[in-house]
Amino acid sequence: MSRIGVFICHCGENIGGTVDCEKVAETAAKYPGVAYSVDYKYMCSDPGQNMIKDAIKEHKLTGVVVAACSPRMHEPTFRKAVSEAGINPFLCEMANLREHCSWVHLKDDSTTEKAEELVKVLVEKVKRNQPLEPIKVPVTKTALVLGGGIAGIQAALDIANSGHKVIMIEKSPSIGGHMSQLSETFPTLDCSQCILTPRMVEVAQHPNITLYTYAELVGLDGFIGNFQASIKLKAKSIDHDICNGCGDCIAKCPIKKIPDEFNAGLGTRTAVYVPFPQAVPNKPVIDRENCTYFTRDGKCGLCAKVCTKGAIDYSQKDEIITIDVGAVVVATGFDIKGTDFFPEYGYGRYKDVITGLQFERLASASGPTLGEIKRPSDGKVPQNIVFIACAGSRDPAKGIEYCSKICCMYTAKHAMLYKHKVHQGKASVFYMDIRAGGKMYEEFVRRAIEEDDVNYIRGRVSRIYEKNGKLIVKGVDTLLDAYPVEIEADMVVLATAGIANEGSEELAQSLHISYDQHNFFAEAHPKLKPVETNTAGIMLAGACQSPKDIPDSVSQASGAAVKVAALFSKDELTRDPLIAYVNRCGPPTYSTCVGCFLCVSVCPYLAIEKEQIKDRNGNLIKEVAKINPGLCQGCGTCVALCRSKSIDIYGYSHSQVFAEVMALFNERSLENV
Amino acid sequence: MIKIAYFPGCSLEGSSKEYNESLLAVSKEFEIQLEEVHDWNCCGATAAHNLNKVLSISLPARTLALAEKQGFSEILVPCAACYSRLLTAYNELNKDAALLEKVKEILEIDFSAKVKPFTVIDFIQKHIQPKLKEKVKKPLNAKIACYYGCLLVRPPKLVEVERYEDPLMMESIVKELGATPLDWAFKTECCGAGLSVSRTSTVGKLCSKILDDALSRGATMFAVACPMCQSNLDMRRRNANVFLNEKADAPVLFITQLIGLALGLDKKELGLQRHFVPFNLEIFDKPIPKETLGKSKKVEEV
Amino acid sequence: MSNFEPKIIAFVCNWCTYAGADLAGTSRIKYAPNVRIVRFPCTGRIDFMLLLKALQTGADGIIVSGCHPADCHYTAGNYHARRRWIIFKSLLDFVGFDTGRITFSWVSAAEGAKWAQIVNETVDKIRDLGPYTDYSNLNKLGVGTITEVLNARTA
Amino acid sequence: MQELHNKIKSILENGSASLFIAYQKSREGKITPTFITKPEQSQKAYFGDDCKQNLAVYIHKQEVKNFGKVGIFANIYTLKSLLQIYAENQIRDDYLKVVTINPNGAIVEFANFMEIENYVNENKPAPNPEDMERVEKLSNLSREERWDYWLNELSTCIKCYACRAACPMCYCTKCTVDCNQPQWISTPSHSLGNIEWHIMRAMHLAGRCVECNECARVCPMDIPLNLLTVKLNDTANIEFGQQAGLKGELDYALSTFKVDDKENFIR
Repeated sequence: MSRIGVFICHCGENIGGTVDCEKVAETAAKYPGVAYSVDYKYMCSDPGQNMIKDAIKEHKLTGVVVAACSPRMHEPTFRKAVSEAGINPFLCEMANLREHCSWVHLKDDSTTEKAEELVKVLVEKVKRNQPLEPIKVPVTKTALVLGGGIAGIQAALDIANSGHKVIMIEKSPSIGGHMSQLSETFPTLDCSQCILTPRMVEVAQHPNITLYTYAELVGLDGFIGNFQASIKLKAKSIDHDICNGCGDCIAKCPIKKIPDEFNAGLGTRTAVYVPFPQAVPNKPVIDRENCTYFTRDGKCGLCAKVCTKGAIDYSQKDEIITIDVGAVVVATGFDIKGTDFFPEYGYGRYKDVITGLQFERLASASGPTLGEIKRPSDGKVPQNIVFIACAGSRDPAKGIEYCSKICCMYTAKHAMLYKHKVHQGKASVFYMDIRAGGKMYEEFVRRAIEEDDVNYIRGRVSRIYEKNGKLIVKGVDTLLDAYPVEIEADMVVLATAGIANEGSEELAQSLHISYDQHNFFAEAHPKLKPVETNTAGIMLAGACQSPKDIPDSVSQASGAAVKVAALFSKDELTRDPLIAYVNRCGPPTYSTCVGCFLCVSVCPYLAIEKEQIKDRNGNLIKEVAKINPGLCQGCGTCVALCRSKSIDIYGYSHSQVFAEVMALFNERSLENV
Repeated sequence: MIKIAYFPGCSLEGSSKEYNESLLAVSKEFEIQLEEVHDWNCCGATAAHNLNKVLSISLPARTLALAEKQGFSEILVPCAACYSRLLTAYNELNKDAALLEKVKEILEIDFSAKVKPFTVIDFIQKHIQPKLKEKVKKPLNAKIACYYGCLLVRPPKLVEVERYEDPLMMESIVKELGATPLDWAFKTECCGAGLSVSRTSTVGKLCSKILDDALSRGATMFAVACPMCQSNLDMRRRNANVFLNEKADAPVLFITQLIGLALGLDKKELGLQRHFVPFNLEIFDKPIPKETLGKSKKVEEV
Repeated sequence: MSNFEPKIIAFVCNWCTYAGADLAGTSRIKYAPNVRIVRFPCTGRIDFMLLLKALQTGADGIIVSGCHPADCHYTAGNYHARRRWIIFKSLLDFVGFDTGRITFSWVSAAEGAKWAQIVNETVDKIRDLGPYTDYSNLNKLGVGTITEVLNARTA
Repeated sequence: MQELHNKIKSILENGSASLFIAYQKSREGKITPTFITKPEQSQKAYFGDDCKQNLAVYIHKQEVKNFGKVGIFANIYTLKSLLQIYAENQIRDDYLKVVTINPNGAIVEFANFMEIENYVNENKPAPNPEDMERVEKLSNLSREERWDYWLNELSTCIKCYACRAACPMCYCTKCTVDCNQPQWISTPSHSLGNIEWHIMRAMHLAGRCVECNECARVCPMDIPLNLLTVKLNDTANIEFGQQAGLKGELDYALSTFKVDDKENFIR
């Protein structure tokens, strides 16, 4: 006989304001098998938890239903409380009265009725719960960091400095990411590369960090503490062990007109190249898509001729390596929309309409103009420059409803840098709102407006077109009673929206993590688990989760690193035992499994094996399925497939889900087991 | 002979008669019979939709319903304003079953709102363009600014034209007529149609900007596919010239008239005598300017 | 009929739709209270027999929902579920069940609004269709009363 | 016929099987299975167009398994069944000697399942046009008419489970219908339990049924049970291009998937 305790939480007004919690508790008390039922203001508070613990002892409860918020929120809390009172934590279930009931329905009898039924279902389930012991698995104390931008660098250094091994992979030939492309950083205007490059070098030299550049993740199998990462090391065509980075090959390479990714397309590079002078590693790779040797069947070969070390190796092949890791930090960064995304700004055909990232390169001392602001079309210094904030962002018509977060600040910085370099020039900024939340941020924007005399116009720009060598920017000043504004500009900078990287959807799928509708990776909880993903052991850092500035990226990276370090602080970790198993029974059947093995191919984890049942003399009696508990993740697809119901799953067993379904709408089927 | 339902609307019976004439003449050349929807009525542009939604849907819906009853599945709507109203009605009725029921009651016609409106540009692309090249007898020597105005390509959610800020459909048509399409910036700017009668000076100012941009880039004439666009650029030319340093004399032709000319049809058959800015065939004898004042050409050469 | 409130049971996976329904809650999106969610680890776990059981206990409509293709937390459970539903729906249609009462959907953890919309639309649809008694009545009638069922239908 | 007798005799004599399962014809003309253990009984075996029963069902019986190596005379549906249950890991190549008569009347003895697979694919029986027609006809009825039809048919079921016993694919040692914790299927043979049983049976056979129609033949209430599985096989074939009983390797529609499987009802 079950003795179930039901604990209804008001969650202050969150549930209590909509659901008649007292009535739910009264109704629940009448369900067969319920020995105790009570409602309380905040079940998750200390007094609330103590109520549960006391009731377990006093009423000798065999199971507990806490009807409160989503189990995704507080299930661990209450399971812990229950176990402190001496019963198995898996004998506690939660009914979701908040997210699935009080928050989505109006105050009404039907809402209370729904709450009662949700409790009833969980009471029926918990009566059939079994005490379970967590599964212990070993932890591989090596972290994989995906991406070598500032977030990845920070996470890698923090993990490495706490004494654990780190594998960092970066898809481009150098680490550094977007930060290495920036000129100066807000709100201090210190040089981006000056603060970044020491960190890059530290990564390269750290004894705990193994760096693979020009490398991509191709697959991730396994689970927390026990992942196997397959990494493709793209052929660099240069043996970096031999290469001394002299750069002779780069100087001789005849293919010189490849748009330079590092300069956001504003400059050119050669086919054998180092992305930028401070690159780490500072050794070149050959871009096979553009190299004549590869595109035209072995013609050219100049670089091999000039290399005195003999480091050029055209025969190198892509290599796939497999590495065991215990945790993953995803720090793959973001991208920005190109100017071609904007029909009203000329579909990207005006050379002097550029993106904010391109402006960074123009303003950077290491950029194509050596830091002078010159426009791309004719190299002239623009005398009248227009910045357009929210280009694409916060615009549902463009499919990008969100705020890209960094644009207000960098646009102010751009206008400021322009004014510092072109003293007599005119700078205007079209903006929707100025979002300058952050330490010294608002002050920074005010400085741009007040000290550097940047003309801030509150309004959108409807069109840019070219006329007589000028870019006519047609907009509106909404603070002047929506008066139309036309500016004849020499150059226009669009603060285009920050977007998820191309291929991030596929990456999320291969990592088995969730992503939002804009393909940014999804955190496990928007407030309380902002660095974890829904997949245990995989953390997020930086702008791959949402657009972020440098301090936010670095903070999140350190947060992710701490999560990894905490995971690595134990030799074993425990994991929920909610896994499938094939039944076993006595002779002569041994198991109802008949060994058809139709289940084998449904398991994505290859967890289903064949087991031979033999008699005492070693003669085969039958062959049946067996589920490897180390591999099973508990999806239960095999459970639903098995015709003879020989496979069951802890936590969502046949008898549990059956009872849950039968409990709904059907008073008669309730029984106390 | 292909038969297509046809809704001329008020403009094509009045101020833009030549649009009607040229459209019918060209269609005949391609063995297409345009059959006017019997008993059609006002589309409700431009005022109704600001005042009464159900009325603004019911008016064009009646024409859609009649076309359906007369056995058609789509309907050609040459006027951009009519097109916008009919397409709005089509969309609203198809996504809102309750509204459809209501409108059925008002009209006292049982229909399913499945007749889809399409423009003259769609019509040309589908039925004329595939056979156009072989039929051109007199290639047009002209630099043509194709002007779309507002409602032929917008709002993008309703009309679903690619590149709605810089459409290229008419450009591809005039290219096949042997002419050079102009790359310019004001293709979809406002001509001031709504104020055509009440505020002629505003219309003049708006049109002057359109004319100025096209002419400064070397346009010799305009192609349009909307009666209001044509009226404003043509009939209000005097008002526009007030704002221009140099008086503009480039004629404004309907795309159907241009096709007719290239096919070798008679000027009169195409209604070319009805324009305010006179059109002479000699215009095709003048050399077309190579250099343009606009910057965009140069940029592309860099 | 006017005061008929449909009873809807929803079989959802833990990772996408359950989380999507949580998001609807966090976002305070209001929807009809007729739905009761039963949580499963994955759509792959959902036994077709449970759908029959739900109809037997008197559900007027069913929602089955999980992760979008390619988004399954367990990689492929939803793909297997999809095949199972294709076959099962074909069978139910063939036997004459009112499969219009079963809504199959993909609702991701980010689609709180879609979840609310799915529930509301299902509730509206079932409200129009009325109670589903074809199947649950069999339960009440029991042995040898099939003629009563048939008579009840024709009456 | 003599050839068949000789074949069985030689199989039993040379020890390639110690039991041979075949058809026999009684004096009344009734076709029944016969289990031949002695070479001299070989002439009991009979074959004709009237031999419809699917003998593969006996392969699962413990009494048959006790004989070790077994020979079986198989018509085309029995061959398909054998191939399917071989794919499902229920029989082993070296314990079975399979014999059939090909369309030209010649005896064929199979060395292994690879040969059976080739033979079955060359002599694939066409879907029964009558069954297809009936499925089609039912599909064209209104939903209510279909429901009434099946309710009418299935309400007569007496839950004798002859359909299960006759089917070579129903080889589970414990059928879910016998499971009472939880009680998945109502026990009495009233309409609810009947429909539950037949839906479950059809689902478990979808994509596995070889369409021998034995279930419908053995049904004492003459319920056209086979139409359910014929319909689902059709669905599996149309939707996933999968057919049962044609491969020696597992090819089961519901244990595989394609990323781009198509449906039109999931929102």
